Amino acid sequence: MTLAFDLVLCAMIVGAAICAAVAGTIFAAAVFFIVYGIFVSLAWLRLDAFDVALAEAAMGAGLTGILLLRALGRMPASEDRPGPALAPALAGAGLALALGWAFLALPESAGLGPVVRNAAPGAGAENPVTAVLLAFRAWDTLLETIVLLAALLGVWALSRDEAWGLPPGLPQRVRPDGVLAGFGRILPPIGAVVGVYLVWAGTSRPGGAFQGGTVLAAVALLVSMAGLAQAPRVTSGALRLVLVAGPLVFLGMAFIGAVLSLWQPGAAFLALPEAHAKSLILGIELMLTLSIAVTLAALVAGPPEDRA
Amino acid sequence: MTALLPLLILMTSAVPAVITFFLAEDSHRLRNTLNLAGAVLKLALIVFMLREVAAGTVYETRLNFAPGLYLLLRADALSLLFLTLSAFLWLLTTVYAIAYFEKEHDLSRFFGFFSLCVAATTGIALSGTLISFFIFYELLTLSTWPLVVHKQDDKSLAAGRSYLSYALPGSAVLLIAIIWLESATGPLEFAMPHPLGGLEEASLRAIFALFILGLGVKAALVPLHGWLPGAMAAPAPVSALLHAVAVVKAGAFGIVRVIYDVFGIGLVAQLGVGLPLAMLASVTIIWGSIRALQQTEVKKRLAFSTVSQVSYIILGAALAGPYAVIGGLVHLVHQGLMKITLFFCAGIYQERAGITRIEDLGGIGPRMPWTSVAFSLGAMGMIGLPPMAGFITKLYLGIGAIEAGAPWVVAVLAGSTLLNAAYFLPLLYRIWFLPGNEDLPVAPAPGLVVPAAVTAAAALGAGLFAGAAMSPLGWATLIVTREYMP
Amino acid sequence: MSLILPLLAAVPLLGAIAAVLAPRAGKGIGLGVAIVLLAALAVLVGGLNTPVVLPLGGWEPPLGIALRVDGLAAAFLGLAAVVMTGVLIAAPYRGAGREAAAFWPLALLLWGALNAIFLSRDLFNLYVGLELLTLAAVALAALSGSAGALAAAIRYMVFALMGSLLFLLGVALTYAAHGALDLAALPGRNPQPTDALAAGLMTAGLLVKTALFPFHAWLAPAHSGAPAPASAMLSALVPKASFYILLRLWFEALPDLGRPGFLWLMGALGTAAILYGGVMALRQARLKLVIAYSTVAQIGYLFLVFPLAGGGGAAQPWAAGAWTGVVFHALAHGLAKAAMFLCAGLWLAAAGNDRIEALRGAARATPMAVFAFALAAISLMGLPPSGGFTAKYLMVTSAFAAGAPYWALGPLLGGLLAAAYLYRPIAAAFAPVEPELRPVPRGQQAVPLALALGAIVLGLASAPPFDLLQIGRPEAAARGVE
Amino acid sequence: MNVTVLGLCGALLVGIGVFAFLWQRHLLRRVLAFNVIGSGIFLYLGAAGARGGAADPVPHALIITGIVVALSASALAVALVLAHLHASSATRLPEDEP
Amino acid sequence: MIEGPILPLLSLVWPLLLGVVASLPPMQARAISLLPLAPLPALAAAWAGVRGETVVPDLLLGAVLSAGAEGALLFGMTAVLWFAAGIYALVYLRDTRRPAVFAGFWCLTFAGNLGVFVAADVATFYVSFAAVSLAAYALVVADGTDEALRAGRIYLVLAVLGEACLLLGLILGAGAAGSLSLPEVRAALVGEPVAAVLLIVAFGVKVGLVPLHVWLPLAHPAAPTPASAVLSGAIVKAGVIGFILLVPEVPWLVPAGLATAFLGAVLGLTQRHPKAILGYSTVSQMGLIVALLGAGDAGPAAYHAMHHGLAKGALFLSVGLVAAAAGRWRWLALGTVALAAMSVAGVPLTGGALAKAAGKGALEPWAATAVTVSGATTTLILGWFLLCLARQPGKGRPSLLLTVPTLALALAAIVVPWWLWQGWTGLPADYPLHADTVWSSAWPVGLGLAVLALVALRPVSHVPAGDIVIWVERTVRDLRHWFLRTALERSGKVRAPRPRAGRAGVVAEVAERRLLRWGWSGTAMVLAALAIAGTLLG
Repeated sequence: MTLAFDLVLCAMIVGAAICAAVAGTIFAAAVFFIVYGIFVSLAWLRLDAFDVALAEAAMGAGLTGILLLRALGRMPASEDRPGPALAPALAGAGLALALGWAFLALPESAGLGPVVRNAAPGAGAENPVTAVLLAFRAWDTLLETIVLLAALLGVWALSRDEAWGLPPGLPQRVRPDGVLAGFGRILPPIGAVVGVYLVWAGTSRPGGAFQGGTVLAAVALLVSMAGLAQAPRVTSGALRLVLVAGPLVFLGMAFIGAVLSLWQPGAAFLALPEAHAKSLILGIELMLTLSIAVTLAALVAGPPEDRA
Repeated sequence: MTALLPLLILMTSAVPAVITFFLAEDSHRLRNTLNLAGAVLKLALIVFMLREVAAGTVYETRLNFAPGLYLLLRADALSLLFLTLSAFLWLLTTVYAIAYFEKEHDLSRFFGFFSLCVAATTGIALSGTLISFFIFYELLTLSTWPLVVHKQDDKSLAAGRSYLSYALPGSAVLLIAIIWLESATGPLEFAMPHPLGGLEEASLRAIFALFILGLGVKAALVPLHGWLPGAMAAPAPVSALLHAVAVVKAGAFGIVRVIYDVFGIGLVAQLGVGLPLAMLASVTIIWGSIRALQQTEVKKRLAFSTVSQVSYIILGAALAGPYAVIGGLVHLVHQGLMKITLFFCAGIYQERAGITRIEDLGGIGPRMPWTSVAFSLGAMGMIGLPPMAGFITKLYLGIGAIEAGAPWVVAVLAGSTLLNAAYFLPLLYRIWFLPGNEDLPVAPAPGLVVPAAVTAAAALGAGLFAGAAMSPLGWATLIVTREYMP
Repeated sequence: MSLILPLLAAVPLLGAIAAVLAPRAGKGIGLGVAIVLLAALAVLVGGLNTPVVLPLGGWEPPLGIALRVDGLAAAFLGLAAVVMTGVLIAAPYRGAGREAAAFWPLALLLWGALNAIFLSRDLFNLYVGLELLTLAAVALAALSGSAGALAAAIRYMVFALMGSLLFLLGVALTYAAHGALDLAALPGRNPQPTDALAAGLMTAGLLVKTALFPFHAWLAPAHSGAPAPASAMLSALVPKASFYILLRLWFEALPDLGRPGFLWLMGALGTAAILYGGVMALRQARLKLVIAYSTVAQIGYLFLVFPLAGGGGAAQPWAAGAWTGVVFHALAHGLAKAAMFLCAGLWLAAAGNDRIEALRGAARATPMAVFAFALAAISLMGLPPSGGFTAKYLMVTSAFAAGAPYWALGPLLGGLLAAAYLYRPIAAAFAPVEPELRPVPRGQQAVPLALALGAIVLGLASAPPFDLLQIGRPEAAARGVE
Repeated sequence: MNVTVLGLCGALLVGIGVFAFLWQRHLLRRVLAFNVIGSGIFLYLGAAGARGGAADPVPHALIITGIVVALSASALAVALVLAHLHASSATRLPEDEP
Repeated sequence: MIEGPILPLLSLVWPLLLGVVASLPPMQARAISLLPLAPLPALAAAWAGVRGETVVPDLLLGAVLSAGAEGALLFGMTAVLWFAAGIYALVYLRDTRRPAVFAGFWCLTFAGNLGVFVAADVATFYVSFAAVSLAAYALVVADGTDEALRAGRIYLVLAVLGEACLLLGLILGAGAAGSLSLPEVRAALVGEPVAAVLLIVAFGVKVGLVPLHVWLPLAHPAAPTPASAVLSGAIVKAGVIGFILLVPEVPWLVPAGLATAFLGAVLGLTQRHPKAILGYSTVSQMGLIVALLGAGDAGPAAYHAMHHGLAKGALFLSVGLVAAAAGRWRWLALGTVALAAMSVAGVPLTGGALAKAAGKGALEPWAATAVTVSGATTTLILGWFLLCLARQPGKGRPSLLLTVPTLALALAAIVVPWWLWQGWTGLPADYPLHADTVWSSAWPVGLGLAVLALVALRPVSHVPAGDIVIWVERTVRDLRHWFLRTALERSGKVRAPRPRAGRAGVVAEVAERRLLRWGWSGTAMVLAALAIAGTLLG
């Protein structure tokens, strides 16, 4: 029975993907892309990967979709004739066939599942994914947040000189009593609760800094779109402090570990002391969530612009 | 102490070079004293070493780069021959250049590269392995380019371009040859004889051909001599240095090293590559002279005469007889002395009397007696008239040729003597016997005339007292008896 | 020693964060980071005699990520440190304007990414490092904001993202097949047919990021469009990182996977790149394009390591092997190319445009810069006494020792082509016309001169770096990949 | 069995993504195609990880990191496309103009 | 440092020193006064008899100076002749154009002239020979007139040709002998026909064998009188010693010599200028000597050369003397000229007769008669010379310094052969007095005088001096003109900077534009990935 469901699901995913790829207008492509994102989240649920499903839905479908739609709004509607199709088709088909053959030829390997599961409690987080993210492969996560920061710096650098100093994104003009303003007042509190819960639950049940951060970013975007609050200026110290708070704390803890390791054999760079690993992970996750939320919001808002 | 002497000698010209680069333009006196001091110190060290090496001691300095790539500076008899020549002439050329330039622009740059160029020549002379030879060989190309384009006018830039477009491919070919050879035999030192058994004869011949091609560019063998006449656009001290001391000699010296210290005469004979090289050298001798005959400018004619004269050295090296080798080696010094005299005088004529074309040489003799006497001595030496040094070379080469069973070489020698006479005597004839316009302003500075006179006297002395032990001929005989014909 | 690796990995990132917080003090922070890292490297190189491994967070590799420093890593870290120090000193950005606020943090992030890649032993971590590097590089390339620079940045991003995706696909396949991401664990795997596809994907991805010949189209517009300090970093360091990963992949992780056909293909593409880059550089009228295409050519040299590494080289006791020669070339090229781009930047600022004709008379106006450019050119041409020559010598020796002299053709012809296309700017600088360049302070000219002298000293004093590179050198580098 | 279906679906997605990425000239469509390839690879990796019975958390962590990285790259790409649009009023790279 | 007697070396070095002193600024004006001092050590050496071997290891390639009998004889004669000419020049060249230059070259030539006779090794011989032949050029062009320059040019070309042949010959000889000493080289040359021919050409130029004689009748008149005296008297003898020291017996030299003798005389008749006639007479006399040398008896040849040197020197000096004498003094001058002329012609009881008699001994009969007949032709040409000389105008009173050397030389020419007769010919002392010798020398003189009378009435048509050289000059000039026109100096055309990488550049440009498009590069990327995977699968 579940096989039939999987087959239908895959058909839906592939169909959406094909529509997104070859849709006539870009708007249709964007809409199909968001639908495709939702279906992929469903697929992750089928694979019991709840954290990933959350991430895919929030970031894959949500934020990327907003990005594309926001950019579409600024684009002239120019009909678009793509290039010759033969070579790309050849390349795509070849790669798909090779990967399909490889998938079937893969050997049975348990991967690192069992190893991680029995080491996770020691690392201070029951949810193995969070344990991997924040303990075993903490260096990846740290670099990941730095990547976010780099992207943001790149985006801000693309503003025009005369627009430098203004708040990120386009100034919004919205009717105070409109539907958007209404939503702007109702949804944020719910979003905030959901976001904080996600982060809190992350240590033991699916959730975590990134998923929570994305929800909070959505809340922030909604508030600024609704014109309820004015985003701080790009050059403001407070905004920048919040932006770098997560990685800064993370690196700070890492360094303390490194310094301690000089005379304490147990400690090491990026290692959280055994005793209160759980509270430290939670603290780092909260700070990370804060930074990720603000960074993602600023990323989607785009570089500061002085006029429509 | 013995390990440091070669390095010390190299430093006496390298250190002033580096310091001069950073001197301010107008600190003429400091710059001049620095360079002169370097030159004198170097000459003193060499004289000391001459005595020591004659007595048999050998100096070595070894600097390690990557394994298989190490710099070996080794002062044996042959290197001292070239070293003494370059040091002695560097001192004189520096004096000449100081007087020649007086107050011109970019002098720090000039003297910097000038000393660097001589440092490179010293390195070439002292190098004990093929790779260290190559490193200094390249350094020479790089340090002479700025000298050739010193005037920065279009002619010298074009000369610089043609110089590089010959020199760089040449050095690439040389690198291939060195590595191809060393890939079979391991690092090659000039001192120890090593059987080149690793490679079969065909590739050994190919390697020898590549060596000759690579070194032939600087030795101005016929097809590769195109850059030399163009390099006349450079100022006189540079063309004097280039032609008589550094660049051209490096090529010839390299060929001598390859034939005697890398391949060894036995192998060269066995491979049968000696004769074609001798033929190529002979063709160069004749062709150079013929082209010289056709030139209408003084310096161009001297340039082509260099092309032909350098091939005497190669001819001597290619003919394996003891007399021929001595003749070839001693011509390294003789040609240096005579040719630098001619260039000094050509420089004086050009700079102080505005004479560049041969027609304008009329009647300059009486008006610039000392320069013209030096020029005449140099020219007579070139023709090979006794008692100048040139005669000794021709005699030895001739006798060597007969011993080596190549009588046609004697015909080449005679032909080139006649051609030399044909393109030098008209010059002397104009200088001494034709009336020139008297009103031409003529102001020879002592700083220019003295070096020319000294080198002319040296050339005369080298010829007259050739029998002496410490004369170039004596030293060349020492080299041959000690190293090549034990 | 356990404090050095964290310092190397984290300090540039901390510096970037500080630069974001205090944009006005960007240069100060940058120089501070440079001093700390140079000191750390001095201590590291001084004390390094066996590779040092630091499991991050205390978790041993299959679970956690390990950082490791051996001779190769130390050399590349050193190169990055020297070039970045030079670039940070030479960068003219002041105050908190758009460009200044972005340049300093992005430059430090780029440095952090480089150090992360040179230290990391984990495939996925290398992927994240590459992504950080690419984003920082694209942002820097687009910094000037001109239409050309933006188009070049987009094209660079499209190429680079495709490269990253292919690399990620390869990593995914490797993990799926062997459940291990650590480079040290991979040689012990039991070989699977899927490894060929995984290696092919990873290699193709890295080829694009290294801008090897058929995939180099993005490099020239991006490097010439970027501001001078940025293009110095882009050209000297960024391609080296992905090549470094290739070296790790093929000489440590999967040495047994190499096949003659693959090695020959790499060598052929490398030689083609040398010739193609040289010819294109000859045709350019703008100095920065000449230098950019010179990078395309010089990168070709690096890929000769595949056909040459090992081969018969090990048979000759004194043959250092192509592996060390190629690394020497990467180091020498890094220093020389950074010096060249900084000089180009100086002249662009002084003359208003970077056409080669604008250089006429530069020898008199900016003597030190011309001298620096000439020294760098000497290293690129592979003439003694430069590092480029040592590299060329080692490579050509290996080619002959391996009984495959045709591989020596690339470096030798490359040297001549380099002489041809670098002669024009130098000759223009010596042209007799009165320079219309605005005078450039000697202080600014000192940085490129220092970097160029570095390239020359690498040749003169090539014994210490040579010995450094032997520490922890993968023995596959001597035996050859098959 | 269903894991294999999802795995092959991931492979297919990568194929479609690559086809669109190479075929499309409009820069936004290329960003979209890039995201499709990304999600395809993650699905492929996730499915491979899930083959051995209990879900293996390591791929999940990698995929989350991958998604974040893909998002930041897309954000920068979109910002670049908009800046390019503003600077040279074109939605395509100059070499792709017809 | 120097082994053996010092005098020969000193006699060579002393003139060189004088030459240097003459060129120093203070002495320049009075340089001519140094000329007579130059030969003093040489005279002393000649008087003491040049014996023994001096070796100077450091000089040239280990210079060895030792003179054979003939060398010593000619050495003495040269010293005497240069001394006389030196004194003569004191007056004659007082107001010459550039005294310092002339004196310098005069001493250099003299040193070379002496060196040739005493050299015993290849290097010294060649150095001296070059010095004597090339430095003499400056003497020839001393007057600086146009025909002097033309004569000088021709002299130089032939001298250089001679030098080159000599160098070649010496090299071949030294190579064959494996050493540098002259006797060994001469021994080795026997088996070397090529070297022998080269040496004959080299010395033939100096001696004036027929085809190579063209410079002599041009150079001698052009040179100032003392210079032409030494030129004809001593410098030409360098060729003779060269034949003696190096050239082995070559039978065909005898006819060649005789031909030169007769031709020289006949051509002499075509001249009007007394010095030109004397030049031809020298050519003819040298021909005789070469004939003697060809027959292999060096002694009589040297003996004859010594006599000819003195006599010809006197004749040339007398030309200057006659020009500077009028009235009574003129007859005295003409008297001395006649005296010298008779000796050369071989009038019985004169030195000339003795020389001829000594020579005839070794020749085959037909050659001997030819020699005697040559007496007639010599008388003829010398008679014609006297006639032309008499027509020359003369004025003023000749100073003592002019007449004494000329007279001394003339007397020496007559007396010295008598004095040396015993040592050189081995014939009985009274042999010259025998009737048949007297007769054999008398009838040719008579015949000569008879023919002279005939010629005096209808002189032979005038041929410009140097005869065939005019034709040679013209062809050389055309050749040079053609040579320069075709190979006009190809001015190093500045190559336009190479078109940028030519065809390869165009191909690369097209490829670049194609690769820039993402469609192509992207596909290439994916296909490359698959291709690499393919290569690895194998």
